[in-house]
Parts: sequence; structure tokens; C-alpha cells
Amino acid sequence: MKDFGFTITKDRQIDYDQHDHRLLQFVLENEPSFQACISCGGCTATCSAGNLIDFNIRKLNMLLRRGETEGLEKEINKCMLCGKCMLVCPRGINTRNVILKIKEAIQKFR
Amino acid sequence: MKLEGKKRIWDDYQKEIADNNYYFQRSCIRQNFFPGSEHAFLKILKNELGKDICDDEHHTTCTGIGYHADVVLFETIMTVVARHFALMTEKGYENMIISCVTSFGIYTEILETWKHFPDVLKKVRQHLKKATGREFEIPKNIAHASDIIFKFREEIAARAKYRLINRNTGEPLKIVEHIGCHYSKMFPVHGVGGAEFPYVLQGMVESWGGQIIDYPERRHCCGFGFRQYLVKANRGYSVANSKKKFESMKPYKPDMIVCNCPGCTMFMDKWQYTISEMEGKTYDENGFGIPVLTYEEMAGLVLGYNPWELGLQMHEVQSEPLLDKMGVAYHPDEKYKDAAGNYLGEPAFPTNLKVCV
Amino acid sequence: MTKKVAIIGGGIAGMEAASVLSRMDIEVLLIEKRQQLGGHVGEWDHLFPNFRPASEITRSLLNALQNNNIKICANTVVTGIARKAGLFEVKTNQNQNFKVDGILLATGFDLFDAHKKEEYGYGIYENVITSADLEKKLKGGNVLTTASGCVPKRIAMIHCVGSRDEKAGYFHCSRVCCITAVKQAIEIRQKLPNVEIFCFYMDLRMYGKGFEEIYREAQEKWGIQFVRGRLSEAGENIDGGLQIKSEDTLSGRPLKMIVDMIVLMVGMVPAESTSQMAKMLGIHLSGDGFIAHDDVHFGSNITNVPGIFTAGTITSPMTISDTIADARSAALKICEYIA
Amino acid sequence: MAYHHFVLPFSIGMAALFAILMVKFTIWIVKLESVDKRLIRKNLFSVKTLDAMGEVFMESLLHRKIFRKNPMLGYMHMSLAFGWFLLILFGNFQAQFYTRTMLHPPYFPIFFNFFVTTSEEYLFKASFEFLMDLFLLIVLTGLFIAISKRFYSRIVGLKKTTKLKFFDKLALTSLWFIFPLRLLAESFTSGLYNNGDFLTGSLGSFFARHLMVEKLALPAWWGYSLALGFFFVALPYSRYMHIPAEVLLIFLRKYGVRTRREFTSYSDIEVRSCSRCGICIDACQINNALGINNIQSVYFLRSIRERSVGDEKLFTCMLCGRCENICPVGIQLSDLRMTQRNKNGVQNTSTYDFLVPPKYKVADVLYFAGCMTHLTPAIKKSMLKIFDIAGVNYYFMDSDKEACCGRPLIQSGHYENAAKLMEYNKKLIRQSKAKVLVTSCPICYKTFKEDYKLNIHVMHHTEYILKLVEVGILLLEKGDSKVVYHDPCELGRGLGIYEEPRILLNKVARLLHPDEERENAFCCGGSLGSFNLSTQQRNIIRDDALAKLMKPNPDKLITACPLCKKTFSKGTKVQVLDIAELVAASVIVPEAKKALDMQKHETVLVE
Repeated sequence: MKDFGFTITKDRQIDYDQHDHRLLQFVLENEPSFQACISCGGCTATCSAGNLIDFNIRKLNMLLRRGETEGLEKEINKCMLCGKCMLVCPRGINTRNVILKIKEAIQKFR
Repeated sequence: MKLEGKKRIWDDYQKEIADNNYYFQRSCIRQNFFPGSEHAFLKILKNELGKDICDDEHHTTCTGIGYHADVVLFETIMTVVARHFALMTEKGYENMIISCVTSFGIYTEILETWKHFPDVLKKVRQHLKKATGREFEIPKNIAHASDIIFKFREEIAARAKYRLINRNTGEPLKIVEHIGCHYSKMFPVHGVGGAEFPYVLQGMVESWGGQIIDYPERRHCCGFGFRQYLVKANRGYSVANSKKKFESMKPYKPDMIVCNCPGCTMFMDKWQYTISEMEGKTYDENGFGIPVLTYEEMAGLVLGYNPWELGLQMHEVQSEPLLDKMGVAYHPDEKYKDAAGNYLGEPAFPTNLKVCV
Repeated sequence: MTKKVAIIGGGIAGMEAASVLSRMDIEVLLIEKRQQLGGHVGEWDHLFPNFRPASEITRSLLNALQNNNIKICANTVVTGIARKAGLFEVKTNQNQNFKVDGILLATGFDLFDAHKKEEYGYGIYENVITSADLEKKLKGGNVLTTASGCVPKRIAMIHCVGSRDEKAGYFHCSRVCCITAVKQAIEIRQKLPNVEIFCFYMDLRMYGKGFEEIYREAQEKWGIQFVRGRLSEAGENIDGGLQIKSEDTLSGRPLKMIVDMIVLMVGMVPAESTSQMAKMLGIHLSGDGFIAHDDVHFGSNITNVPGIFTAGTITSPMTISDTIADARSAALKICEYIA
Repeated sequence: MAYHHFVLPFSIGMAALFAILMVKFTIWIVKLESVDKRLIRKNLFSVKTLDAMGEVFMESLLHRKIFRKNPMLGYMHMSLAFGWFLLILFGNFQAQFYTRTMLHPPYFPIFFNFFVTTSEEYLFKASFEFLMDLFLLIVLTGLFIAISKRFYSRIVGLKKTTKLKFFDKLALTSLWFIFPLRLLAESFTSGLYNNGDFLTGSLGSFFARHLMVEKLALPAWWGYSLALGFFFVALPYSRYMHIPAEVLLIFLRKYGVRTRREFTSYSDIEVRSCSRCGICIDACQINNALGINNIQSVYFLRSIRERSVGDEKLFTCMLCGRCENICPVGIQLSDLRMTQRNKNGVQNTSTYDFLVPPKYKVADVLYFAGCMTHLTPAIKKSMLKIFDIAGVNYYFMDSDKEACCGRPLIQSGHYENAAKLMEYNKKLIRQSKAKVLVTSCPICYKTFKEDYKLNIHVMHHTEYILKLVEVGILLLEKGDSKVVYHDPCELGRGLGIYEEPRILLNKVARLLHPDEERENAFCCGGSLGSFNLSTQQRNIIRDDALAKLMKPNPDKLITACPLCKKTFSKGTKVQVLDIAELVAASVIVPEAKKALDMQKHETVLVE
């Protein structure tokens, strides 16, 4: 293939129809409270890991909802499971179980 | 898709287009990359329609590329445009035809600015006077060259030698139209049919027997974007936009793409080559790519002009499959000859995109 | 002598005000341009937040109008109002001429014309409908299908169509569309349990009693997904599906998806008649095109012209509960005036 | 020699039982971890064996623990176990006295009354006859309660009884028949030969008057033998296997064997030792407050046996330890649950590279607030105030860069991931050269104490503050507010810290006592141990616990855990404070404090 000195830029667009939604289905089935997320970001704000690095649990959950699971594993592994997010969630989402289920789903659908 | 719905919108976006006596403003990209196009346009207006049109050798670029690449100031470009108005005024014309969509966008933007800020207009008059000693009148009517072809589409249809119909099947050719962002996205009222469902190219295609394809990414930019193309590091972004369009139109199996804007024609055409070289991908069934024509070239084909005189061999995607579908007569051995019949030699051929030799 | 009031507009505001005034022994002329009373509510199927049939509202309002003090003039349009000797003379297209002590304007709102958002393709793409169209379909009781007769698998509900949109010419929030979207989404899910529903919103304004609760129910029980982002454009696919684009602002990424149907949540805009009426009577309009009140806190129901009052959505978008309350307070104000 | 064909079912059953038990015990012991085997070898010939025998007697026969919890239930178990034991023991004595030899077939004492029908005298004949009837009566009363419990469990004060499987049903039915059939068989025979004591004798003469006892006696003996035979064969495959398993468990426990992180042979013995008494169900707040009654330890252990442990049983549990505290068999229920949560090797994928230790910092005392304490800043502030007043040279190790202690990960089964966090914290602790680590969070406290293997003194702030008060560094003023103290699970049942907070509270307030405290304290419902409970469910548990805690009508509710504080404060209008807050508000700052010598500090540091 010819080298033009540039490559075709990868789309930043979330192409909802091209994604694998099995992970999301698995998490929702096993922790239905995740449905109620309103993306307020309280979890991220209190997150022990998030205060040290660019670890955004709200955004990760959001991307999971959109089927954007690439890179999810690397990110979710930064969670220390301390549970602060669960204590601040205004919608009473069982955030720790959401994370455990994401981890489980990653193993399952690898 | 409901046609009545579109008609309703087209009714809302009727545009006044002058009948005759035009001052012609050429396009940098069009005359350089598709030189047969403007030639054909003048020929159609003068010979077929008998119009008075002034092709003035004194006008320059509008500097739109520089302007959109942030190297030419708005004040500068306004003065350059003012000079063109002055040339038109001096030649005694009041109706301007602009060949380039970028220029068209700039002209409309400038005229709109002057309407809202008369002080700016005053200043521009001073600048022009100071710089060149010229004075100008604001044109009575401004049209894009495609608006003129659109206006006289039925006259052209009456003189047509070929129609946009597949000779083998009798079906209308499936045509993708692309009007170019600056034609009407900034000022929908200045475009025939507005910005969302523009009618300018669709009207021509319908009158000449073809069928327009409305695909999901129709409104998407071709990817030129000035800065995006001009800076090499950004070209990947430019090509990605064209690719998005090709992917979206592919399922419709279009026979050709017709473009309004010279920049779009160039990129829709040349990026097909680039993508084929980079990824081995082509967007038609047989590996030739989808021919990309300017509306003048399309009109020229319909009127039976020699495809090589129209400059179709200058395109990256070769048009023989399209010519065959339309039944256009052409001489393959004249493809690489100049007007005097001298053989110019073959260009280098692409690796993946098929070419009729 | 019995006092007389003309109520222009026979929607729920006019009806409620009429029944309240009639019970206070005031003669009421209820003028409605259409054959039927009930206005927009009469065309609605079920209501938020409790999914009550809309017909219950109109029926109970109609029952309250069975009263000797009320005269209903259907198919009647007011053509002129003049002030004569402390009274108003109301002329209609039926060549009637009424003398009344006070006038209550209750001509309501118009639904935003979704054609104006050209990029959404309403009237062009087969499967783009408005919330009002959906309500008609629901009212008809038929199974919701796409134009080609298939059961939709994915539906997008687009909030704020014609509201909070400078490009559409309206800055105001229509207040009821968010909750209507939630209500309609739940109704669709109840009828089509396998359909996926995405609500594209700019802000969710669940301000009323019970609104937040059904929003939550929509998420938890019905699995309706909410995407914060405004639809930029829709395009039709080769198979009649609709490709929609928006930004998923909470992921900070553009989003594209194919849906089978789009429901545009059209907002409430000032009725065409409002500006004509205002001009005829010299009543002030506020910047949003609705009728203005001089005092934002104490001025409800009162216009700058003594004797002319307002009720309901002629002054701003309102829910049914707010409209009923507004109509009752209008009746009180008008009573004070003519007493 | 006395023999009749009807003894066959009993004899075969008994032989089968012994054979199966031998095999099972051998497998268990062979499969034990080598460390555990070493413990057995070390302690086998020590006083621990005698100790174990004593416990077997107290627990397996007398059921002391059940007695304590519920006398009715205790009597039921004791009458069946100990009554039967006495029947066997005295039956053998009787046989020996009769035959005057140690050698008689094993069935002979069991069916003594069938074989010995003559009025032939032997030593203590009358006493034996009386005792045997008495023991039978005792057993029968126990059996009566057991049968009633099966049909109406509230008789013994249990809200819920356990559900049964096939072999359980077989064994249970056989068991129910054994003693009534024995009673019938002996009574018929007595009626026939006109002997027997107060029970069998009088019943026998009654039967003889009304029934054809000569035709009924033999079938009854057959029935008795069959019931025994069935019971013995079914036993190893039924819940009654817990009887022999518990005996083994008691010995192993006395030798020092414990549940480990992985499921070992010892865990299997524990699982089999469960008597399905169901006491754990009654202790469980998830049952009492939420009415969820399929996840409690008894069912959880069953799911292990049946290899059907699901997420619900595994992760709903709050690990509060109430069931473990009350389990009559003494099974390490929380640790057993953890063996099943263990995800090591599967999801050992976390990376905490982003944790970079801050600059080298030396101090005498390390303060680790813990993640939850950061959500209850008043506790933090109070602790810092106490440190300052006490003039302690401390380093607040998680003041801005909070690394979790790792316990939540451990509780989720990710021990290897937790170890990564522990490594980071250990590094901080080591480099500080501190002698004491004080933490405000009992969750952290437990893991620092048990999992970190630190060579410095780890204290919960309750203990530390008390120490400061005892050596006179902190002077407290007694207030007149009435307070109730809530024992956090991890601090109380977890680590046995019951006295320190109470001593402290008595110094600053009037301590009132709720009905359930110390070992019996409730969980607040906020537990990190549960992963499945919804907020609503947690709120119900909280409100239930609060209602009981608030009975003495206190002005303040005091606890010693940030999570308990946060959970409770959302459920009551009464002020909820951490003990540190109350102490910090009651500290007197006398001029004399400055004169205190460093020696006092040293005392604290060294201890």
C-alpha cells in the first residue's frame, strides 16, 4: 500500500450500530440499578483513584452504555473498589457491583 | 422519502436568477483541475442558449482559499471582491455569475456583511479607491454558475443528445449530488432549494432523465475544509470525511457523483484514488470507482460534447463505464491527445483503481 | 343585573373558567372557533404523570358546563372587539354582536410546526413523526408501525423541537415536552416491549409533581435510555431506517445510530391568533410572543388593558394542572373586576 | 448365641455406616493441607485431644451452645443425642451385666429385651430396667418436640426451619420411627412376658389386654431394626452426617486448624458439620428486616455441598458475622463465604501504578483515615484535633492521596488485587518508621491488623484515644448527654473491641444500653461486605437496627465507624457521632498539659 505521509483518521464518532452490547446487557441484567444513572458525576468527583489520575468512572459507565468497550478493561482495573461512589450516588446505584459485573463481563466476553 | 415534502421546501427556497447579461467570475480549482468545465459552461451559454456573458481576463482569484486558511484577512478579501465588482461595473454588467462555490459563499457573506454594516462597505469603497482608483456598484443579481444551468435545464433537455438513462436497462442513472457546504449552508436563502434538501443539482438531473440518490451522509462535507487539506498532517482527517460519504452511498450503487463545487469534485474524485491506494478499497462494483463529474461536464455529456474535450480523462476516476451506460460515443484512442491531435503520452496508472486502457 | 363575560377559546382553560364563573352567577359566552370544545387536550390520548385518559378531563369539564349561565358559541371566530360605555362589544364571523362586561382570553397555543426544522426531515422522511402524531396514533389504538408496516425496533424521541432554539425562532422552554417524552416512551414500551427507546435531550426539566418519579421509572422499569445531546440531522437509509447524528455530550463524542422511527417532541408556541388579538386589543406581548403580564409575580391573568384577562397557555406553556389553576384564578380576577 | 433374622437390617446398616464413615474421614484427613496435617501431628498427643473430647461431650451430646441460645431447642437436641447415647451406653452395661462378659454381638444390647425375656436375675436388673425406660422416655419427648418443630417451627421459637432433601427425608423418617417402634416392640414383648418397667411394662400390659401382642411383637422388632438400618445407611448422605463430621471438626479445631482463603478439606468438613439447625437464619438481618430467607449460611453451605453457589447467595451477605457468632457448631461462616468469593487467578488484573508514594516522611504515629472517613470529615477533624492537643508527632498518610486499604477488594474476592494496594501502603508505613498506626475506620483496621502482617502496633482510634486518656495526656470532661453505643461489626465481632469504647464513653457521657449490643449488635446495613443489596434494602436494614438501638431514647447515637455513622445519620434525627467527635468535644486543655513529660508519650508508643 502506498505511503502518502498521512493515514485515514479514525472516526471519533460513536457508531452505535457497530458495537457489541453484550457487556452492557450482562451488567444491566445482573445489576439493574445501573439503569438509573443520570451521569451526574458524583461518583467520579469522590473517587479515590479519580483524584489521583484521569480515571472517570462516570464516563466509563457512559461509554459502556454506548457499547464503546475498547479500553474499558485497562481503565476499570484502576478501581480500588473502596465504595465511596456508592455512598454518594443520588440514584442509589450499586456502583461497586456495577464494576464487579463489568470485570466479570470482560472475562466472559473476551 | 416523500417528494411532496421536498417540494414544499423547494417552494420555500425559490431564488431569483437573472435571465441574461452576465459577468463571469472563474474558479481557481475548476479551471485548473477540470478546465473543460468552464469551457463547456461558456459554450453552453453562448452557443446553446445564446446568452451574453463576459469572461473577463482581468479578474483574479477571490483569495477564498487564503481566507479560509486564515492567511488572508476579511478586509483584504472584501477589497479583492470589491475590485471584481468594479471590473463588472466598468464592463457595464449588473448580474454576476460565480463559478466557484467557495467564492460564491464569500461573495454572499460579504454582501450580507455590507447589508448589516454599511460602515464596512464605506470603508471598503475607500480602500479600493485608494488602492486602484476604481469604484463599484453592488451587483443586482448574484448567481452560482449552477444556478444558471438549473434555470435553463429544460432548454438544455430540449437540445439533449443523450439522457441520464442507462441504455442497457432503460433505467434512470442513479446519481449522487453534492452541493458543497458554502453553496447554501451559510445562507440557505441564496441556494436553490435551501440547505437541507437543495434542488439545484437535483433539478438538472431530473430534467435530464436521471434519478437522485438521497443517502444518509448526503449533507456531510467532502472533507476539503481548506486547513484540513492544506496542512499535510490534517489530510487524514480530510480523506476520512470523503470516506464516510462513500461508505454511506455505496449500498445505493450510484452510477456517478455530480458536484456543485470545484473543491468537492476534486476531493470526491482524488480521495477515491487515495483510499484505493491506502486500503485497496473502491466504491463501485467493478473496481473503477464512482465517476465524479462537475455539473458542466454532466450538461456537456447530455448535449453530446466530446468527453475528451470536456476533460473527463483529467479525472482520477475514469468515466468510460459511465459513458458506456449513457451510450455516449467516444474514441478511446483520442483520450490522451491534445486538441491538435498530438499524443500526450499516458499518465501513471493507479495500483488498485481500474482504468480503461 | 347579571354580569356578562365573554371567554374566547374553548380549550380546557376557557372551559374551567366558564364553569367557575357560571357558578358565581355570571353569564358566560364561551366562544370556540372549532366545532368541538376541549382544544389540544381533546386530541390527546393519555396524560402525564398518571397516564389518565385525556377524555376524562374534557368530559368532566364538559359536564360542568351544563349550566343555564353558559352559552357556547361553536364554530365562531371573534372578528372585532370594541369598547363602548364601559362595556365590550364583541363581533363574530356569525354576525353576532355581544355586549359583555369583561373578556377572558383563553386561545391557547399552537404546536410548533416541525417542518421548520428541515434537517429533521419531518414531512419528507416517512418515519419522522411528531409527538402530536404519535398521540393520534395511540388514540387510534392501532399497533405502532413504521411506514412500511413493520414493528419498530428502535425509536428516538427528540426533545426541544421548536423550543429553546434560536434557529427555530423560539427561546422559551415549553415545559411539558420532557415529561411528555417520558410518558410517550413508557406507553410505547408498554405496547411494544421489545422496542429500544432513546430520548435525546438538552436538559431534562422534570419540575412537576411526580415527574421525576416517572422519569426514574422510565429508566429503571422500562429501560428507556436518555442521551444528552441535540439531534443535528437525520438522513434516510436505503431501507427506510433513519440515521441520526448528535453529540453524546456526556461522553464528549459524536454519536450516530440507526433508528426505525423518530418522534419529534414539538413545543408550544404562541398561537397565530395571539398576536392578532393583541394588536386588535392593544395588549402587550412579551419577547417570546406570548401575552405579557406587567408584574411577573402578581400579574397573572391581568393584561395591560383593564377588563381583559387571560387564562392558560396564551401567556406561556403550561401543564394541564397549571392551566386549570390559572383558569380558576382568572375567574377570581375577572369577578373582582366586574363586581 | 442369641440370634434372629430381624437383627440383619440393623447389623448391615451399622456395618455400612462404619465403613462409609471410615472412608470419608480418611479422605478428609488425607486431603487436608500439609500445614494442617502438621498441626494434627503436633497436637495429637497433647492435652488438646482431651480438650476436644470434652467439647465433643459438651457440644455434640449436651448441645450446650444451643441450650444457651434456646433452651427448648437445646433440650430437643440434647434429649435426642444424649438420651440416645445413654440408651446405648447403659444398654451395653445392661448386656454386660447380664452376660457377665464383654463379648456379645453388637445387636444384642440393642434388642436386649427381645432376647432376654425370662425373669432371670442379674446385677442392678431393676435399676437398668428403670433407667432404660427413663432414657427412652427422654428421647421420645425430644422426638415429640422435633416432630412438632417440623410441623410447626414456632414451638421452639424458630421463625423458620430448614428445607429438606431426599436422603434427609429418609433419615428423618427412619429416625422418627426408631424410638416409637422400640417403644412398641419392647412394650409388646413386655406385654407378652409380663415384665418391663414403668413405661414398657405398663404400656405392655395395656397392649396385652387390648391387642394380640403375640402377633405384633415380632413385626415391631423387625420394624425397629429396619428403621435403625435405614437410618444408618441414609446417615452419611443426609444432614445427620453433621454428627460425625462435627466430632472431627472439634478435634481439628482444637489442633489449631482454621478456614483458609481457599476452600480446603477443612472447609469441606465445616460445610458437612452444619447441623442445619437454622439458628443462623434467625440471626440474619437480611432475613429479619428484608424477609430474604434463602441466602443465609445454612442455605449457603448447602449450595456449596450442591455446587450451586450463585451470586445472590454469595454477594448479598453483609459479612456482619452475626451468624458466625451464634453458630452452635462454631463454623467460620464469613471466612467460608470468602472462600467462594475468591477470584484469585481469574481477575487479578488491576493495576495501581498511579499510586506513587509521596516524599519520605518520618513520624511516631501514622494516621490512616480511610476512604469512608473522607466522606465524614468531622471524624478526621476530631482526630487531628486530638493529635494536636496530645502533641503527637503524627503523619496523616492518606490526607490527600488516598489509597484504599484493600479490604473492600478482599471482600469481593480479589485478594491479589488488594495485595497491590497493601504493598503500596506497607511501603508508606515502613518508610515512616512509625511505631503506631492509628486508623479511624474499622474496615481498614481489620485488614491492617490481619492481612498486612505489620510489625508495628495497629490501633483503632478508640483504643488509641483511650490509651491517651489512661496515661493522662488527654483530660476529658464528663457531659450529661445520654448516649447509646453501636458496635461496628468489624470492630466488635471482627476484632473484639467492646470495652474500650464503653470505658471512653463512660468518661464523657451517660452510656445507655440497648437490648442487643456487643457480640449481638446489629449491622448498620451500610456494610461493604454486601455487593447486591439495593439502597432501599439497606435503608430497611438500617431502620430496623436503628429502631432497636434507639429504644433507650438516647440524645446521641455514638459509633466508631465512618460507614456506620454515614448510614445511621441518614435514618434518624438523633445526632449520630463518631466516638472521636464526642471525645474531641469533651477534651479539656489544661495549662498543666504542657508540662507533661515525654515519658508518657513513650508509654503510648511502646505499647
